[in-house]
Amino acid sequence: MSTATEHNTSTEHADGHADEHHGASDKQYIVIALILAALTAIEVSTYYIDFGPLFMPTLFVLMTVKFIVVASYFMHLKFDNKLFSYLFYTGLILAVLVYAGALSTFKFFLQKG
Amino acid sequence: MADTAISHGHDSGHGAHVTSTGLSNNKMAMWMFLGSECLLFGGLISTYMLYKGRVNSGPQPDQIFDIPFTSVSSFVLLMSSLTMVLAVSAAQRKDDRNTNLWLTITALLGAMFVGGQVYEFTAFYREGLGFTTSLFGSSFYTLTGFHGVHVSVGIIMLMALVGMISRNRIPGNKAEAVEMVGLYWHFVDVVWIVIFTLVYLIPA
Amino acid sequence: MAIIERPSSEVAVAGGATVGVKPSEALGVFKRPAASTSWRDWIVTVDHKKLGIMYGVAAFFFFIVGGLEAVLIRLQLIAPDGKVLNADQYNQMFTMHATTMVFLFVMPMAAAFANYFVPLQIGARDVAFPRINAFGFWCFLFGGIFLNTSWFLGGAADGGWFMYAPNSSTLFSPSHGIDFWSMGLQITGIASLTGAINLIVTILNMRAPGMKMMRMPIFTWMVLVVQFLLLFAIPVITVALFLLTFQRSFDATFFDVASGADPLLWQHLFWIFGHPEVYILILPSFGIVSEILPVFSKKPLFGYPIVAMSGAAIGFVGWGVWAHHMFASGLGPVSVTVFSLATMAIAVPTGVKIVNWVMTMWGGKLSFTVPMLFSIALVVQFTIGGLSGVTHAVAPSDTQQTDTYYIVAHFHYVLFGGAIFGLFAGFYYWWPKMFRKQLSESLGRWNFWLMVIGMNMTFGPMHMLGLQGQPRRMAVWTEARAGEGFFNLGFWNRISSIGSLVLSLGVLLFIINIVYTHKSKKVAIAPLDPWDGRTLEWMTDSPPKEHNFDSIPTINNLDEFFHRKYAQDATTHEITQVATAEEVLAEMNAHPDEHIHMPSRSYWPILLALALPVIGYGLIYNRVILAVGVAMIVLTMFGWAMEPSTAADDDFDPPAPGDGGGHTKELAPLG
Amino acid sequence: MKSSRRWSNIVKPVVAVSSLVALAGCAKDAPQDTWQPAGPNAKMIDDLQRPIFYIAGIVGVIVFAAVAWAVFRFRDRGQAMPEQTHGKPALEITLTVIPVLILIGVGIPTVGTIFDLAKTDDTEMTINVTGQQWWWEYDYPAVGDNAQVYGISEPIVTSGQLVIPEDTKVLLRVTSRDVIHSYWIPKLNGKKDSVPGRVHLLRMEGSEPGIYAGQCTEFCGLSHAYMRMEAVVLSKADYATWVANQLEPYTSPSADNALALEGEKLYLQQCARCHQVNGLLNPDGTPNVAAPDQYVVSGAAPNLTNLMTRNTFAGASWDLLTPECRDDVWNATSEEFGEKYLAGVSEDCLNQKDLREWLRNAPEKKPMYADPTKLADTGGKYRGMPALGLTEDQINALVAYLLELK
Ligand code: HEA
Ligand code: HEA
Ligand code: HEC
Ligand code: CUA
Ligand SMILES: [Cu+2]
Repeated sequence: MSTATEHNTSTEHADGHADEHHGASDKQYIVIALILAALTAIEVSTYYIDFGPLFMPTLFVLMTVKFIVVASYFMHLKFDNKLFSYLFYTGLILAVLVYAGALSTFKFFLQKG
Repeated sequence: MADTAISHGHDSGHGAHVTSTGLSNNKMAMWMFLGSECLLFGGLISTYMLYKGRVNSGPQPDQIFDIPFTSVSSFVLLMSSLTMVLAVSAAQRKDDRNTNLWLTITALLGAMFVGGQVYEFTAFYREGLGFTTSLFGSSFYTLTGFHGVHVSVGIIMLMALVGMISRNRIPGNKAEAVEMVGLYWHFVDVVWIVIFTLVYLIPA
Repeated sequence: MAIIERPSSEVAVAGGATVGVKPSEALGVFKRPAASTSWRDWIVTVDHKKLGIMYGVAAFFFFIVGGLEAVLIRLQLIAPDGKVLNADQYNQMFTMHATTMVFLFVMPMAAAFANYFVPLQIGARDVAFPRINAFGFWCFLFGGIFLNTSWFLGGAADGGWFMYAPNSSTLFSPSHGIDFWSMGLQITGIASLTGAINLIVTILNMRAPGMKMMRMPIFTWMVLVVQFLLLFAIPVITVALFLLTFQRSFDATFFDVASGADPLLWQHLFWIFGHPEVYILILPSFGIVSEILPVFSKKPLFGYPIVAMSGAAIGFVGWGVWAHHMFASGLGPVSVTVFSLATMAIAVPTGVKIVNWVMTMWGGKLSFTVPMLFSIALVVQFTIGGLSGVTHAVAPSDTQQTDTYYIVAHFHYVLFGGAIFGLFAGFYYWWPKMFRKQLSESLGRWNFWLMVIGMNMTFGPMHMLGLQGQPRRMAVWTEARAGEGFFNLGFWNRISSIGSLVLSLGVLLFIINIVYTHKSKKVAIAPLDPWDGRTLEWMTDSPPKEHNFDSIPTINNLDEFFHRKYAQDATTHEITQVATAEEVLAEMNAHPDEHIHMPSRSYWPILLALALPVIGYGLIYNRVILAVGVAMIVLTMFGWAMEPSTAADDDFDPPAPGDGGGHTKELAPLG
Repeated sequence: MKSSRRWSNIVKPVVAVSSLVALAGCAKDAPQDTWQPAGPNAKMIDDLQRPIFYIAGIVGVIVFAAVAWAVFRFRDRGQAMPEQTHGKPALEITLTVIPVLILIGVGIPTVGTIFDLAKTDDTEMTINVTGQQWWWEYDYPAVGDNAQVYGISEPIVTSGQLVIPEDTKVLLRVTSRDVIHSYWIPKLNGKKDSVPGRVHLLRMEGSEPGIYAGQCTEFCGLSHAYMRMEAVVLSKADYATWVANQLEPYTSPSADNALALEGEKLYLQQCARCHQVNGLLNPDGTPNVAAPDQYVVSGAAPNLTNLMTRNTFAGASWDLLTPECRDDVWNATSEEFGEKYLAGVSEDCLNQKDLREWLRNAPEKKPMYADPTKLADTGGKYRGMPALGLTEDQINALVAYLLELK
């Protein structure tokens, strides 16, 4: 018997299959959409109002928040099996790291600063 | 892109009952495809970021972008995500009529976005930014063009879905088919969220 | 879902609602193709085993092509100022040699094994998306053919396999070769990407009951890692190839320095893909030898979880080292330092594997069959290549080595001594499973020794050539720079060229072995379990039935098959055989699953794939052809979408009487 | 059983190969040997790589020995079924930690060397190096120490051979006019790519007068194999002579050398549109400036002002010296080298054969995209030197003229 190898991994045998209807209710979706719309409005306002040194950080934070909200709620990542999140965010994080690394060799981030 | 259309929908049906993880094959495949797309768009965005300031001839980014216009079309695309999720939700309630309604609206919003992009491209072209004008031109059109093609493929998928739902031609789990297209659609939206910020709002 | 794996699946009911589809009515243009034994079945098949064999045959064909190109290279270099090829031909030759070997041989050959054996190893009946699987194969084949037609249409690509910009732009390479190259690779890339998604879903989702991740055979593990690498690496090269195609076909400016472009962009994109790619090439072979060494040592793989995790670690760290191909490109010392250290780090998980293989043999009961010989040779030869890799990782010393034959030596040791030896080990090991006959061991020994000697003769001297300063990609070398005495470049170039002929002879013997084995009446049918295997693929017929297993086994152990054959005495701890393979199989087959539906054949995969090269030719030559290609895509996608993946129940013929399957519903020819 | 003997067969060549690799450092007479540094930069690399090769060799031998022993000791001799062990964590961890330690030991000096090699603040001389399909151009700018210390009062432009003073920290500013090339003189330093649109810095320093071979090592198209170069290290005194000679004003061939005078005329008609000879005057008395037509990609050809002071041509692919004269220079002791090199190419020593072949039909000698029949492919653009359809008489005159360019 090979007990040494009987590990379980997190992807293993998630309980059965979830309820057909998962995720939020339609009303909640609308609220989320309104929040997204508001965030977009702030983003666009940076074009009209001078945010000074906060300009870039604001935009990056808003972008990230919008991204995650859409992925978590509209794309159900928050309600679905974690495996889906792992698959998707692995790709995303890998992309960010790898391309940021490549750009930094062009002194890309230094030019700016 | 060919694979997008294939991996949604039709090799579908009965997986959910029997898979080792209890998860649907189709959905897993779609998520992996989207993870992979992150590296595709990442590459295009990085190319653009590297090159946006390199303009030997023709207009600079900030001379040409029409932020109010693009904000509106970004907003349209964002709202199409809402209608899409409402379609999924209707499909999960097995409410074909509303599913189709929301899908159609989503497709229309998407078409508006693409229309806006076509208008934007022609406007830029008239202002002197051709595909070969400068590095900014090549990388801008390539990035936004790729995204536009993704949206267009999404519209085709939505319309096919509407047709197939109304004729009851979807083999297997209908809600899952809708959800699958939805995932793709939201992803395209999410990519635009990034593009809108990095390309349009942050000037060169 | 493509196949109905469990007895009780109902076609007509899904998601609780009755779906009013009668699949046979939903067909597009074509009548669903019927099963037959003729060649037509190979065109329309979606069976993972058939596709595996097709991948293998096509890939091996390309191996011969790439090998003949290599032999021409070596003939050119056998003497100074070679006259066999002119500079132009030579440049095409090494570009296509590498492209063919990497993209049209090693990758698809690994796909062949993965296709054939992963479902068997995890106890599945097919892959998750059989039609997409078929589509992937046809993309690979047509992409490869498309790429090679450039030879006859004005010359093949001539920019080297990493095709550095701006030398790849139209001005510097006016023939269409590079257009063929970039679009051909784009098409084979589709094969890899769809294959990756398909295999990952298969491995995660379609394991037999009880087959936990940590009970999966190590080959399956390595395939899983490789598919993740492909999943994330292919889009990167896709971007690069798109930029290149747009540059060449539509005058985009991405690599146009006059417009301010930075040629290093291409290098980054290529190597962000390219370095994971080299692990894509090696890990399947690592998986294969990790199967073979235990079998012929009669011991389980030493440190199974560590071998699996080190594979994953290699896959992960492999993403952070790409710029070690660019140490001389002018990155600046900080970047060079980072990538140099990251590269060294990769030696650790790789070393773990070497150690575990040696420890697997340690204390075992070794029998030196041909697959075992190839596996042991891999351990030795790969180590040489890996250690020279570490000497490149030391960035300052790499600035002396890069673009010399020392690098050529490194990567042929890891590629030939690693990837190819692993694949050959796999050929010999799994041949009886796939084709019922065991390849001749005595011919195999000749095959093996000629390849080992040939490979060391060919690539060993390249270490010296490189350290003596012979650069790579040189159509000619000159006596003036050859030096004298023992390290004379002429002498070692000659040895290397002769070695390549020995190597060819070795490969030729493999082909002879195949012909001999299958033509000679003296070679008997192989026993069911010729090697005393340990994993699931041996727990079924040879070759397996279309549905792989009459009943899906329940898995209780790593090396399940071994545990069904052997038992350990509780007191003496002695291990004895308690059942033969035949008995195990008979017991399984005694209770076959009922009502097995296999995915149905389809025309659409091949038709859709056929549209891609048409688009390629269209982009190169003529917009009308392009339009035809696009129309083909649209129509075939429509047809595909309208065709359900599994034919309806009534499309199946009743079970053929007397078919061994008993009341198992074998897939029968249908209308 | 025979198998153990078979196994020692595989180990032997492997050990042989790896020890030969190590031995390669002792080679003689290989002009591009990477293990024979002749300057501090190359020495730095060599000091780093030698121990690392030995470490790699030792690790290799240990692995091979372990495999050989396992193969010999545990072959099937009818022993009982081995115990089905799955691993020994302690052993595994040890065997993981050891490589980590080795690599840390390798990594630390590596980092140090990377930064040492990248140092530029103590530069004593700067030379611009431009790669072009398929030859190198050197431009010695008349600025800073170049002018003040080394007497380069006017820019010197040459090709093929880089000439630098002994024990001087020379900084090459490497770039390219077309595709990527790579500058590499193995005995003086590692390589550095020459990338269009970028300037890369590469240190050169030679400790002993002599001539050091190198080759372009980034694949750069058709004639990549014919893109070679040399670095010539001269003692400081000889260097001053070299500089003075390069700066000497141009004089037309003397009147008694009618052939050369005819050659000068021909040169003005045929060659001067691409090649520059500083100080050469047009028939109307204006200075001649080479200005290649729009169809020449990257638009430059080697400056021929002092052609006969270098002893190779066309991307250092052919000698300007006959074999005997060449050996005389190349094999000279470091004391005699300067004098012999500075003698340049005399009429007796001129390698007539290759030079004439070059003038007769350059693209046939060196593959170049300069064949008019293929021009359609490149939209009329060509690179390299075209075949000019010269008669033998014209070639005689041109050779006589070129011999005057010292
Ligand atoms: C199968 C493919 C494969 C594999 C597995 C590897 C593995 C490695 N490679 Fe290689 N490589 C290539 C294929 C591969 N390579 C190709 C094709 C190129 C050239 C591309 C081109 O230019 O055309 C290349 C080029 C290449 C370069 C660029 C050289 C140049 O162009 O200048 C470098 C530089 O760092 C490098 C490093 C490494 C390292 C450190 C490993 C490591 O993974 C090796 C690790 C293994 C070991 C080290 C041996 C076993 C370990 C032990 C026994 C433990 C103890 C060891 C120590 C303590 C050192 N490789
Ligand atoms: C998996 C990958 C792989 C494989 C298997 C090989 C296999 C071989 N390679 Fe290759 N090679 C590369 C990948 C590979 N190579 C890459 C990536 C490059 C870099 C290219 C670049 O710089 O862009 C390269 C470059 C390369 C060069 C350097 C070219 C240059 O820089 O100028 C050389 C030179 O000797 C060479 C030789 C060989 C030889 C002799 C074989 C042999 O092993 C081939 C043996 C196989 C056969 C010979 C086929 C068998 C044929 C028959 C059975 C038919 C009967 C035979 C006869 C009638 C002769 N290869
Ligand atoms: C259209 C341009 C062109 C014309 C006209 C031309 N050349 Fe050249 N020549 C070149 C180029 C480009 C090279 C460099 C080729 C190489 O090495 O790849 C070259 C190289 C040479 C060299 C070698 C120089 C060195 O330093 O390596 C000589 C000598 C030479 N040419 C002589 C002549 C003579 C004499 C003529 C006239 C009869 C002539 N060339 C006309 C373009 C030209
Ligand atoms: Cu220039 Cu190679
Ligand atoms: Cu690498």
